[in-house]
Order: sequence, then structure tokens, then C-alpha cells
Amino acid sequence: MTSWLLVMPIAVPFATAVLAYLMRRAPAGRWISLTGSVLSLVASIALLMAVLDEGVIAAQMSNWDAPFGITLVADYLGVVMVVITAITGLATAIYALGEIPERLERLGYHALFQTLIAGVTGAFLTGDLFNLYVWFEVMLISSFGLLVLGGTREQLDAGIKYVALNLVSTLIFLSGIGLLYGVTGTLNMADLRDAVANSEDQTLITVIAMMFMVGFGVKAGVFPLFFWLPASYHTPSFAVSAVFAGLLTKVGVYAMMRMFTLVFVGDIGFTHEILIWVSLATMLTGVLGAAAQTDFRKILSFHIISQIGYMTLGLALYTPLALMGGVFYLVHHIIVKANLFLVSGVAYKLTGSTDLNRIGGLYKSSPFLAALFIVPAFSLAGFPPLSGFWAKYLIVKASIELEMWFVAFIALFVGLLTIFSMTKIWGMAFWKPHPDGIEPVPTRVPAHIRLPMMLPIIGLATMTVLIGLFPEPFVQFAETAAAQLLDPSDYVTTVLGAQR
Amino acid sequence: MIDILKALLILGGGAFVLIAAIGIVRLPDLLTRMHASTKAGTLGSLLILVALAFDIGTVSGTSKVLATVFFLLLTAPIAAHMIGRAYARTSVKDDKPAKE
Amino acid sequence: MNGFLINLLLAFAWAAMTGSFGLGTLATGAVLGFFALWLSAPLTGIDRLYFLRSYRVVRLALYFFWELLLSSVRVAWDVVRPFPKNKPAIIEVPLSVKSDIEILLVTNLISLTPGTLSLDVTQDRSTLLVHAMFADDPDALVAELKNGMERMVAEVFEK
Amino acid sequence: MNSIIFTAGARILVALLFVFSLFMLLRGHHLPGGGFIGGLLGAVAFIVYSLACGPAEAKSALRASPEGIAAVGLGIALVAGLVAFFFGDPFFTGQWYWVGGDSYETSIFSLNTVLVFDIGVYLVVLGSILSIAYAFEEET
Amino acid sequence: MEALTALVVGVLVAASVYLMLARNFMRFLFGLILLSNAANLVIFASGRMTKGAPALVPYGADTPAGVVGNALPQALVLTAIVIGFGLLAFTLALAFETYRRLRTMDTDKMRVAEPKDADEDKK
Amino acid sequence: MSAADFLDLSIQIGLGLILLGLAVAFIRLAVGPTLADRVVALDMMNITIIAFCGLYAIAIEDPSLLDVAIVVALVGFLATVALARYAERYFDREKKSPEPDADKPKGGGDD
Amino acid sequence: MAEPSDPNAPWVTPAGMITVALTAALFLFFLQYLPVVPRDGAVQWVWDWIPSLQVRLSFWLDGLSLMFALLITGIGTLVMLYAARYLAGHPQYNRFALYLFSFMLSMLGLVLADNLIALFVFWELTTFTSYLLIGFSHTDPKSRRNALQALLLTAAGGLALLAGFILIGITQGTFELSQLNAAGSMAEHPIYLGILILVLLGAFTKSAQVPFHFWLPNAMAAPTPVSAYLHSATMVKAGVYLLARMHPSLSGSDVWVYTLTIFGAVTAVFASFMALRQTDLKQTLAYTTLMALGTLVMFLAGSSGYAITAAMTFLLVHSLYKAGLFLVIGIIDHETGTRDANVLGGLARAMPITAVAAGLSGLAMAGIPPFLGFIAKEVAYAGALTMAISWFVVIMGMAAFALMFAVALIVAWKPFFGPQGDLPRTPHEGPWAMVLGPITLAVIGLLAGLLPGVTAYYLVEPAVAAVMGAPDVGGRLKLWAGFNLPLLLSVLTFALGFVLYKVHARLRAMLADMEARAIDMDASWDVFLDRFMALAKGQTRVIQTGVLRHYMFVTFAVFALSVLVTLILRPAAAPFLDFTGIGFVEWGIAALIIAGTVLVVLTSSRIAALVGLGVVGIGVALIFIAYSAPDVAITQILVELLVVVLLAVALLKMPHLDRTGKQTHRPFDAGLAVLVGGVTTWVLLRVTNAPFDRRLTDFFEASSWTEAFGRNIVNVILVDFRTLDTFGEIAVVIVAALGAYALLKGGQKAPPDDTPDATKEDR
Ligand code: NA
Ligand code: NA
Repeated sequence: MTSWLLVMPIAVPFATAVLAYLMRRAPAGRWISLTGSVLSLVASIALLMAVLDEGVIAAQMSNWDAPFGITLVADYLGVVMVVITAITGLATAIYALGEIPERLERLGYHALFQTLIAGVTGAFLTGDLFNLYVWFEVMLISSFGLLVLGGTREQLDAGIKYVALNLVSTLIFLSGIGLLYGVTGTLNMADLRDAVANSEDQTLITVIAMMFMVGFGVKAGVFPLFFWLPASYHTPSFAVSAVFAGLLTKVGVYAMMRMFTLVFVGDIGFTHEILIWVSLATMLTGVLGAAAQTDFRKILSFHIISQIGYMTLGLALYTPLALMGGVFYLVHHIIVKANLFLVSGVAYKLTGSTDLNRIGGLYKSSPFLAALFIVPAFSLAGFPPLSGFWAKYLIVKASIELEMWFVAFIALFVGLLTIFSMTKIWGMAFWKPHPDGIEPVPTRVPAHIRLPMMLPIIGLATMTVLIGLFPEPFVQFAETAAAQLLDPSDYVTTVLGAQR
Repeated sequence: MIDILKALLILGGGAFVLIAAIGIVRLPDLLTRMHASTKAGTLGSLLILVALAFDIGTVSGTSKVLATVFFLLLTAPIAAHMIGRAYARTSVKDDKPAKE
Repeated sequence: MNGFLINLLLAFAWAAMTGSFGLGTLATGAVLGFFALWLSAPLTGIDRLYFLRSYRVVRLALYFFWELLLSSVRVAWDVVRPFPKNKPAIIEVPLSVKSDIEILLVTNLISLTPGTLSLDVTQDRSTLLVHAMFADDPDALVAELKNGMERMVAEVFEK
Repeated sequence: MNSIIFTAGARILVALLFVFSLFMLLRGHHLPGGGFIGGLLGAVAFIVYSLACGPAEAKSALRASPEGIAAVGLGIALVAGLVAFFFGDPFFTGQWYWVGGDSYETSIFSLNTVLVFDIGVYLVVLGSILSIAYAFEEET
Repeated sequence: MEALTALVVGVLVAASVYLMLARNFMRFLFGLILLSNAANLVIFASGRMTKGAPALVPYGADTPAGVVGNALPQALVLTAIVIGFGLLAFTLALAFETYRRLRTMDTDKMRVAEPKDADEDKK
Repeated sequence: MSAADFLDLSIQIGLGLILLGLAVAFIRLAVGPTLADRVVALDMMNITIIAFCGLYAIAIEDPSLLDVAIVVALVGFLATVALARYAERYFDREKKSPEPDADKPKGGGDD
Repeated sequence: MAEPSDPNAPWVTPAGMITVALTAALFLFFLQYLPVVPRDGAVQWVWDWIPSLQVRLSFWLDGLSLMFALLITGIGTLVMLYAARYLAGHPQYNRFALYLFSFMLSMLGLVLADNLIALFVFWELTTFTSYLLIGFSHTDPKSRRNALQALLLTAAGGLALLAGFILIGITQGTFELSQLNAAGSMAEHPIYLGILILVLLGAFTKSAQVPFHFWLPNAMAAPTPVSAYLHSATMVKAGVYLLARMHPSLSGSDVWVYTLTIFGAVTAVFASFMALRQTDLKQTLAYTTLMALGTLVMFLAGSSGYAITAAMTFLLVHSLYKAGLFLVIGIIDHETGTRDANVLGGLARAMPITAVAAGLSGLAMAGIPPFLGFIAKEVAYAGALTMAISWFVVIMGMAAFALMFAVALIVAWKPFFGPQGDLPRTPHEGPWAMVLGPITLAVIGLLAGLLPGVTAYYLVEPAVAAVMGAPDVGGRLKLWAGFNLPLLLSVLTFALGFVLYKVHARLRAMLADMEARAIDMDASWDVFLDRFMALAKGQTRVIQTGVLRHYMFVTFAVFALSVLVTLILRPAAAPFLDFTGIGFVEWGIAALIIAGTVLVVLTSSRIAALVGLGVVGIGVALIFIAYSAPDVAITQILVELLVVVLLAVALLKMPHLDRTGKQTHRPFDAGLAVLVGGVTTWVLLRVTNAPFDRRLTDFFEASSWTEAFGRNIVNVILVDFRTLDTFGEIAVVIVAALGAYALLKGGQKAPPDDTPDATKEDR
């Protein structure tokens, strides 16, 4: 039955996608999608319970032994990503009830959305490298569809860049898989660990590792490969950009964390050292990019990049504390960033633009929304006692422990600049009066649109506060996750010993 | 004996294929070139397929070869017709060189 | 040529493809063929009954392969000789066959035989546009085509 | 496109291609073929159809929207995997039912989820490619 | 044969990179097709190229007779080909629609989402 | 020289001829100059592939390559048809609206 | 300028009264410890918060934190009551009350926290809540700017502080202040200097020491109750509190002594002159706050009982009179509509009670006996004499105290008893809710001076003991300590102060002139932000150009470099080319592929490119045929065919391959292309040079028929061994189709020239 616990978080969104597509014309589509998202959450929580109970769990798909068949496996990192994906999915599914117009629903919005969730979840659960590629593709093609759904000129332009750059990264990744298979003869990630370690040509392994880093680096949006992200994330509907912002880059980070703790650990002095500098550059360029923007969503987009740097830094420093920080950061950032994009959608609904120069007055007439913005915004900026503070704290502490003063300095400095951008949004969209004297009163938006849009924002903000106020279970969880990453022997034995 | 036959079929087929290819390069205008590909090319392939049928020697193999031949004879002229028709419509009638 | 015939043809095609002419294979082919025909019914909506004149088919086939060989040799010779000598022209051949399958057969056969290449059939199905490689005497060529290939095809489908 | 020759050829070819596509699907487990190749061939069949008669008629010959066929195909493939649940096996474990025997050797033929899955693959590939092809066709 | 395939892959990759760096998005598309082919060849060659029978178990036997081609990379390549086709079809549709709406295929001129003056504060 | 040797030699020569055919056909495909020329060359290559499959099946003594040949024989013509149809439709459009308008692709270049 | 309240608006609102009551209750709660702490020592409450990170919500109530807690809650109660009346009828009063109350709680947490990380949490919360308070008049751009300035500066310091705290935790093994202080000075630790600098950065920014001082006067943009509260008793004192709290751990080095002395002294004197310079009474008070903060920091440099006693006493005095005076200014502003020192005068008749409050607070500020201010000054001089570079401290202290004397006259005397000016409104006595605060504070200030023993026993001595880390080491608080040097210095101070008051009008003009020539930190702030923005925009313009091929170039370049760098830095033998067993067929196929590729690259005819792609596809299929992969070959052929078919349809409505614009980048592109291709070949050769592990393949070959009942191993892998891959793959295909379909079909219904709104219409 363990096997089915691993399968359901993937199978449910697929089944939902099929049904939602077949019934897309009726209003049934959106309710099917919502029900599916609820069920996905239930399934992922069931999986979480199992992992908390048993530690790493694995199952052999089609009932073929590892490494011959495809393994699904959930360790702490994997399962928390699955749960957080389901949460983000549910939040955006509710939001979509209010935001997504029927025209887009008829074009298959819900099906694309659910396959996106399925792809992301599959990527988090698979223990097979080629299968990871397949899930990457499922996720990628769904995101293509969602990004350009609606077909505005802006979306199409963004779509060209997004698609082009992501396809290149995909092909780099695919070639990397082929080459690694050529060296080791296996695709199972647990099996690869030994095979890679025993390879006689370690330089070649490092070269292939670097190819993976580039491939994943594009997905994750690290410096200098992040171009596709700020070029596109401000163009689709807000529910879509929220789920993109929350999940997509994280899959890249996750894949990097997985491969560079499980498989590519033979030349840490090289690969991870490079990643430190890449991370720092990512943090800095992202936050500077954000400072230069005056659009709500563009600022948020550049911040994704900046924050990705913290997560990869957690991996690059490669200590228990640093990885713990990386894991904590992943979880925190998904919740917070998705929420900020959702808020930007409500702000857009109320003010008619996301250009900060053209909007304002939200603080005065929508204090509740203001409060709901403040929470994720200052969490992102790392203000205590919100979730982002603990995330940043762990990373900074890890770099100080390593006596990497410069790294710690950059991590803190970027935090300061993050405050700068968040307060820029706050100052221009909320505090500043609307330039046209409009009073963006929330009740002007009909309740059947407003309520579904506000509900997930409230929920995610509550989670941000709760994680901030009661971080202990999350910290402990991240600690175990980090320990499993640094010493994957449990992972390896569970996967290779999984019963047929 | 059968080997010799196969060899001859193969050589003939190969020769026709090559000649057809030379034809589409060497012959002066498009429609004339199409004669080369449609006839000589098809025949060349047919000869080699016949050699294959002898080579396999089984009923199933032969029937597959026959199916292939049938399909080829059915589709090759249709393709040729489509090109010819397009060429005729786009260039000959209006008496100007066909532009892509 | 009716549905049954096509169906039978498809069943045999299936058997040929599988390489086994057992009863099971043929039956499977017939069922699948039926399904295929059902799907493509709008296309094959001819229900006139024809007797298959098998000897004419065989004769046509032999004639055709011989002509194919001849034409290929002729083209080949023209390709390889130092100074190609041909007088190409487009000639119009009046068509007496009218059904789709006949027209297809005629045009395909003309394309595969010496010196001629079917280009197009006019919309009223009255004329076939043929490209002739050696059109020294267009009228003679028209007559040859009409009395040769077209007549033999028409005989195959004769009622 | 109103070419009489092509249309006449298409009448034969569509059926032929379609039968061939099913043939490739069914034999795929033992010889070259399978759901992908079958689906691709099926799509080619209906593309030929639409070239001959236009996408509207080709669509109506298909009896269902290509997108719907694809979605149903994905559903079938998923169900083929989920069936294993009722036999206590992991996802996508092939379930074999031997008709007239208890093993491959003794049975006449078998009913199995592996083929069901391949049929799902076939439908998805067929439906998806036709959906794209017809959309392009209609937009130009 | 792997050596020759590696050379071919190199040419394909170089050509596709050159095409993908062009301003005309159609060239990018062509480059993408070449690059997909290259990636597939990489996988195929990585599984080593065996001249022999296809990976089939003959009727009447339990295992393939003699050396057969490595089936796993074939399956992977097959998967990658089909995925690549899906991605390509979408990208083509995107290019098509983009041209219909933006009236250009010149990516230098595709500045709707990132307009030239976007970084200037309108104060 | 035995008959078998002669066959082997013929196979090698045949493969050579076929490959040479492909190469020669490629010249026309590359040179053009019209769309129809290129399509004829592509069509020629299609037919040649069938020959190659057949001959290679003899060479490696494996009839399963015949399956590839069947597929090419059945579907290869579609590329030719599609391109020919493109030429016709493109020409029709040009004729219908020779003056530049918004819906027509920009002219210029050599195609 | 605070928004004027509506005198008729009801001011007893739930939000106001609840916050006042809660704060008062907290005050009473802490008051009950007043007898306990001096007698029994510190009280501790501990909740485990994040055990894994050694972060505990541990609270430590000793003399120092008790004094602060009482000031925070006591003054807080009065200020909140005052604010309820001051902002009566203000539409955002409820938010204000919430912010102020939250700020109060944060401040309370800060002074009570024993765990450094918990302390930091509260520290940042005060930063955040004060940001909301300073920006309360949010429609005013200046208000927003100043709030941001305060936030960024104090947050920057806060981040340094965090780094310092983390360093302490790592080096000392604990975050608990009580344990750290008990362990004594860490001055000997090699990393001490780093820690000290980081902590001082935090403390100095928060307590507005020069050169981080400029945010504090700007923060006066907040409503007056906020100024009274934040800038007297609480937020700005957080830095001072931290220095006092960590005194046992961090003092004990020359760096500590000199840094604090010099920064404190410079801040005090600078602020004094700036205070004289101002005409807005609120600004004047703001600078005197700076002055006081500087003085406090200066005295915390010392380690003698007298120095610390001076600091603690002065801290107490200052909190009382400064809060009182701010509230008085608020009443004046509220009643007369102006805060201009030149205009105000003769208000004593109209506002007698306020005048009394102002007078008492002013006397305390001026340091006149018998007020506690006098005692503080005496102790301060006594303390100064014990410190390192005592002459410097004495001179600086005297300058500051004299200026305070002068400012006290300007702020507390002149508006009430000076010549009356031209007022915007006829003044009345303020409402009782507003007057209650200043008068209470003034009376407490007086009582504290009259009963120095009580003050000392309950408040000052326990605080000093806490700072010193030992009891009974402080100086004695006495109204009359006999004729001694401090008394002489006091008298000198009064004389100097009076002179300064007399000449302050002339001085003001002189100072204005000097200020114009000095470096204006506040203006530099704007320049700094502008430069920063320019940098940000410049870097973004360079990196995110908006041009796809730039992105593409960098991506490919990174790919090539990542491989090349590895090959350079790691031992790498060149791969070998093994062409054995490659017949002419393979060479022919390779040549065909390459020829097709070259055609695609070189041609400017899109149809030529298309057929070139077809040739490449055919060539690749031939490789699959030649190497016994019929399934792959068939799939490749079919897919290639479909690509051609789709392109042939799509190209109808697409443009030609015109080469537009300048193409100067193409040689570079070609170079990169060759590099990427070469790198790929290199790696692939190296991979295929090595022997291959056939484990997986062997398994598949062995079990394809026997266990999976399929003879086509490739197909069995697809539908059985690796079904999940295939499932994902068909999902990709279907989603690609849905996406393409939506793109092609969905666009039609969109309006031809769509605004962003077009996609998001309401249902
Ligand atoms: Na972010
Ligand atoms: Na404390």
C-alpha cells in the first residue's frame, strides 16, 4: 500500500485533468479541478504521515525491482515539497474560481493547471533520472500552455523567450542524462550514487555534473541563466503567475539539491564552490533587478531570482545547517511568493494596473489587503518572527559557522535590499494615494470574485505567520531532511531494497 | 543460382536508383526530372525489394514485400502528380518561374 | 467496387502485413477493415457493383510492369547519354473513364509508364493533363494512351 | 484541394493507413510497432483524409473531437495503471488474464492491462496530433 | 560508430546553436529541431551502438539470439522523440500565433513584455 | 568467386549506389531553385530510403527492417503532398492579394 | 504635522480604551516587581520556543529591564491616552492604536528578552512597527520617505546586530544573556572585535549616533504622541539599552571605551548645536534626544560605578522629561496650530496646567535642583572624572548639559512666559486626557528628585547592578553631596547655559551658515539612494536586455564554459577517435546528415531549410536503421514527416527568412556555436570511449519475454518496465496539443488590440 501512497499525489491531478478537460464546457470544470486539488492535498498529507512514520519510503512502479523499473521515493525533502505543492495548488485553484474567466476555462485552463501540478509532484517523487526528465517536461509543457493562455501580445512575446530558453535547458538536461547513462549504465538515482562514485573517470563525471548544473540552473533561475523568468512571469493571469512563482523554479532547486547531494558529491570542492559564487551573484543581481523595477509583478519576479540564490547557497555550503536552511527556505518561499503574486492580482483587480506609478490608495481603502500584503512581504524580507526570518537566519548562521564572512555579508545585505523593494511596493501601491484619485474599495468587486481570491491569500498568510511563530516542528523537519540529504544511505537502501 | 539472381536484382536496383538521382540533377526541367524519379527510382526500389523477397524466402516475408511494393506503386505516382500539378499551376500557366 | 470488396481487400492487406494468412488473421483483418471503412465511409461511398475481371487484372499488371521496365530504361538512357535528347510537352488527353478509382488507376499507370507523367485532371473529369517527355507527335501519343492503358483499365472495371 | 487523383488515392490510403495503424498497435508487444507508432500512423491517416476533404469532414469522420479522444486515451492509460490497485500490486503492474488456459503457453490469447495502456497511448498520440494539425489547418 | 556519431552530434549542435542565436525565430525553430536530433543521438550513442539484430526475442526463444541492440536507450530515444515533437508542435503554434499578433519574427523587435523604456522610472 | 561472394559484393556495391543516389539527389535538393525541384529531390530520397531498408535488411539478414520500408512506402508521399499543397496555396494567396497587406507574410528574400 | 483632530469627535473608542487599559495593566504588573527585584534579584520566565536552534522565549527581569519595562508601560499608558484624544475622529485611529500597542509590546519584549535571538526578534519588531508609525501620515511623500529611511537604516544596523549575535552564539555556545554576562567579558576572544563592531553598528543605528543620526529628526514626521514615545523613552533607547545590557560581556577593552566615548561625545555636541539651530520646537526636542543619547553612550563607555550610575540616572530623567515635553509640544501644536519657536509665547495664561507641566519638565531638563536632573548631572560629572580621557568627557559633558539648559529655556520657558507672537488660533488649555500625561511625568520627575534615596533604591541601583554585573558598586544619589568638583562644574554649566540662551538667536543664524557648508547626511541619503537606483537599473539593463539572442548567447556560453573550465581545472585526457568497424555506409549517412545540416544553416530559403531538416531527419533515421532500432527509426520517420507537414501548413502564414538589421554578431555566434559543438563532441567521445555497464539491458533482455510476456524489448520497456515514463510522455503530448490548440483557437476571440484587461474580464 505504501506504493499507492506515493502514486496518488501524481495520479489524482492527472485524473482531475482528464475529467476537467472532458467537462470543461460546463461550470463543472472548475469544481472538478477544485475537488481534485483538495484530494491531492489529502493524498499528499497521507504520504507525509507515512514518511513521518517510516522515514524514507519507496515503491517500484510496475512491480520491477530497482534499478530496472522506475522507483518513486519520498524522503523528508521530497514529501514536504509534495505537500507544499498541493497546498499551493489548492490555493491557486480557489483563487482561479474568482480570477479565471470562462473563456480560458473553455480553452482547458483547469486541465493544464492540474497537469502542471502532476508534473511538479512527479518531479519531487521520482527516484529515476530519466523519469525526472519526463516530469520536467510535463511541468514545462503545462507551463507553456498556461503562460500563453489568453494570448495577449505581452504573453506571446514572453512566451517566446520563456519557451526558447527552457527548451534549451531541457535539451542540455536530456543530453546530460544520456551521457551519465553512458558512463554508468543506470538511471536509478540511488543506484547512480555508487555507480558515479566508482566511476574511473571522475573528471568526466564532474563535466557531466556541470552540465546538470547548467540545465537545472536555467530551471532554477540562477545567475546568469535566469533571463526567462523576469521576461515572462508578469504576463500570465495572476493565479498562473502565483503557481509559477511558487513552484517552477523550486523544481530546479530541488533537482539540484537532489542530484548534488545524492549523486554528484565526488568533487564538492569544485562543483559546490562554483555554486557558492553563482548563488551570491544570483542573490545580488536578482535583488538589484527588483530594485530597478516599478511594476508590482516584475519586482516580485526579480525577487524570486534573488531568493533562489539563498536556496542554492544552502546547498552549496553543504553543511547540515546550510542544507537545513535551504530546505526551510524552499518551503517558506513557495508559500510567501505565491501569496504575493496572488495579492498582486487582487491589487490589479482593485486598481486596474500593476504599474506602481499608476496605482495607489490600497492602504486607505483596503486595510485588510494591506495587512495580507505586509505579512508575506516582510516575511520575504526576512523580518522576524515571520517564516522568512528563520530561513535567512539558518543560511546566515551556516555561512558564519564556516567563517565565510563575505557570504554572510551578502546574504544579509541582500536581505536589506529586499526590504527596500518590498517597501517600494508598500509605499507606491498601498501608502501612496491613487494618482487618479480612485479609491480602490474592495467591495466594488463582486463577492463571487472577491471571496475566492481573498480566501487563499488569508490562508497562505496565516501559514506564514504560523511557521514564523511556531517554527520548531518545521526546523526539526528541515533538520531531518538535511540529514537525509547529507547522508543518503537510508534513501539508497530503501530504494534499492524496495520489495516488489 | 538464386544468389546470382539476387545480386543482379540488387545491382540493377542500385543502378536505377542512382540513375534516377542523376536524372533529377541532370535533366533540364522539372517535369522531365520527375520522369526520372517516378519511374527509374520506383523501379530501382522495386528490384531491391524483389531481391529481399527472394532473400527472406518465407510466405510472410514475401507478402510483406508485396505489400510494400503495392504501397509504393500506389503512393509514388500520387506524390508525383501533386508536384506536377503544383508546378503546372504555379508556374506554367502564368508563364513565369515558380517562386517558392 | 463495393464495400464488401474493399473490406475483403483490407482483410487481405492485413494478412499480408501480418505475414500470416490464417483464418484468425483474415477474420481480424476483416473486422478491423470493417471498422476502418466505417470510419472512412464518407470517403468511399460508392456502391456500384463491379465484377472483378481477374484475368484482366493480371494482364494489366504484367503489361504495366513491362512498361515500367521499358520506361525506366528509356529514362535511364536519356539520363546517362552525353547529350539528352527529349522534346517535352504538356498534352491533353480526353478521359472516358469517370469513376475515381479508374481515374486513379489510369493516372498512376500513365505516370509509371514510358515518357508520360500525369499532371492533373480537370475538374469536370473530362481531360487528363499529361507531361510527355518525347512528344514528337502529340496526337499519336494521345491515341496510344487511350488505346493502351485507359482501355485496359476500363476493361478491368467493365460491367 | 480538389485534386481528383489525390482524393481517389486518399480513399484507399486512409482506410489502409488506419488499418495499418491498428496493426502496428496490436503487434507492438512482439514486433516493431506499439501505441506510439500506431497513433502516429493513425494521425497520418486522418491528416491524409483532411488534405483530401478538408479538416471539417475529416473531423466528422472521427466522430469525436481529437482533444476528447486524446483525453479519453490519457484516462484509459491511467486506468490501466490504477487497475493494479485491485490486485494488490503497485501502479502500472501489468495484469494478465489468460483466456483458455493459465499461462502464456496454454492460453489462446490474453487480456492484459499492458495492451490497454498501449491503446491509451495510441489514442493520446492520435488525438493530440490531429488536434494540432487540424488547428493549424483551420487557421491557415 | 560512436566516434562518428560524436562528430555528427558536434556538427548538429554547432549548427543548431548558430541557428538559435539568429534574430529570426524561424531559424531558432530549425535549430531546435536539429538540437533535438542531436540530443537523441547522444542518448543513442551513450547506450553504445551495436550492429546486430533488433532487440526482439525470436518466436520460440526465451531471450534474444545473439547480440541485439541495446533496447533501453532505444526506448529512451523513442520517448524523447515523441516529447520533442510535442514541444516542437507547441513552439510552432506559439511562433505562428506570435507572428499573427506581433507581425514580426525578429526577436530583437519582440519587446512587448520587456519594453525598452521599462527600466526608466516615470516620475 | 562464389555466388555468395558475388552477392556480398553486390550488396556492398548496391549500398554504395544507393548512398551515391542519396548524395546526388541532395544536390538537387540543395540547389533548387524552385520549391518543386526540392520536393522532387525529397521524394526521390524517400523512395531511395525504401531501397536502402530493403538492401540493408539483406545485408544484416534481418527482415524486421522491412517494417520500416513499409511505413516509408505508405506515408513518405505525405511530405511531398504537403509541400506541393503549400506551393499551390501560397501561389493562390499571392495571386489573390499581390499587393502587400497585413495578413500576408512579408515578401522578399529568395523564397 | 499631525492631522488635526476633530474636537467634537468621540475619543473614548474601544480600540483606544482597550490599549490604554492593557498597557496600564502591564504597568501595574511590572510595578509589583519594584520591591521584589532590589530585594531578591532577577526574575526569570522561560518558554522553550525553538529548541533546535537554541532559541528560547526567556525573559529576564532585573533592575535594568525593570526600569525600562516601567518606563515603557508607564509612559506608554499616558501616551496612549493622550493619543486617543489627540487623534480623536481620525479615520485611521484604530490602526494607529494597534501599531502603537504593538510597538509597546515589541519594546517590552526587547528589554525583557534574555535570549539574543529572541531579543533580535523584538528588536526588528520595533523597527517594523515604528516604520508604520513614522509613515502614519502616509499620503505625505515626505512621511513615506522618512519612514523608509528610518526602516532601512535601523534594519541595516539590525542585520549587523544579527550577525554579531550569531557570532556570539557560535563562539560562546549560548544565546542567553544572563549566562553570557555571568561569564564575564569576552574581550579576549579572537573574534571579539568583529562581534563588538557588529553589535555597535546595531546599537548606534538604532540610537541614532553620528553618523547614523539623521533618521531621527526626520522621524518626527510621525504624530506627536509617537515622537513622545518612540523618541524619548523607547525605541531610540533600545541601542542604549543593548549597550547597557551587554556591558558585562562586551566592555573591558579599549576599543569599547574609546569608541563609545568618541561616538557619544560627538553625537551629543553635534546634536546640541543642531538643537539650537531649529525653530520647530519638535525638531529642537528631537535633537536634544540625540544629545541625550550621545551622552548616555558616552557614559556607558565607562566601567566605574559613577559612570554607570550617571548613565542610568540620566536615562531615567531624560525619559520622563522628554516624553513630557514632547506631549506639551503636542498640546501647544494641537491648541495653537503652530510649533514655531519664534512665534510662540505667553501661553501660560491660557494654558496654566500645561505651563506647569512644561515648567517642571524644563527644570528637570535644565538640571536645576531639586530635580533629578540636577542629581544626574552631579553624578555625571563625578562619573566623568573616573573615566578614561576624563577631561574630554567633562568638557563634552559640560557642553551638552549647558546646551540642554539653554534648550530647556527655549522649549519650556519661552512659549509660556516669553513675549506673545502672532498665533494661528486662540489658545485654550488642552483636554484633560492630553494634559494628564505631561503633568504626571513632571510630578514624578520632581518626586524622584525630592526622594533620591527611594529612586536610587528601587530604580537606579538595581539597574546599575545589572549593568555592572554586581550589586552595590554604583555611585550614591544625593541632592546635596557637599562642595566638590561636580558642584563647581554644575554652576559653571548653568552660567554657560544661560549665556547660550541669551545668544541663541544669533547663534542660530551662525549655525545655519555652518550647516549649509557641512556635509548633510540627510541629503547624502537621497544621493545615495539615487546612485543605488542608477546602479540597479544599469545592471538590469545590461543583464536583462529584453533581446532573446542575448539570453541565448549567455546560456550557451555558460554551458560551454562550465565544461571547458572543468576540463582546464581537472585532469583530463583527450578522448580518442576509434573509427574501426565504420563502413562506407555509416560515413555516407554521416555525410548526408552533415550536408542537410549545412543546408539548413546556410540557406535563406525556408523551404530549402525545411527539406534540409527532412534530410537530417532521414539521415538520423538511417542511423537508427543501420544500428538495429526499427521502432525508433519508424518513430523518427513519422515524426519527421509530421514536422514537415505541420511546417508546410504553418509557413503559409509566416514570413520569409529575411536577414534584417545588422548581422555583426554572427561571427561571434559562429564561434560560440563551434565551441558548444566541440565541447559536446568531446564529452560524448569520452563517454563512449569507456566500457559500458550492461546490467539494465541484460535484465531487460532476460525478462522481456519470460516475465513480461513481450518479444519486442523496446516496447516492453515502454509499456511495462518503464510505464511511468511513457505515461508522462503521453501527458506531454496531450498537453502540448491542448496548449497549441488553445493558442491557435483562443487568440481569435481576443480583441485585435488587447489591453491586459482583455484577458481578465469578469464573469
Ligand atoms: Na523571492
Ligand atoms: Na534583556
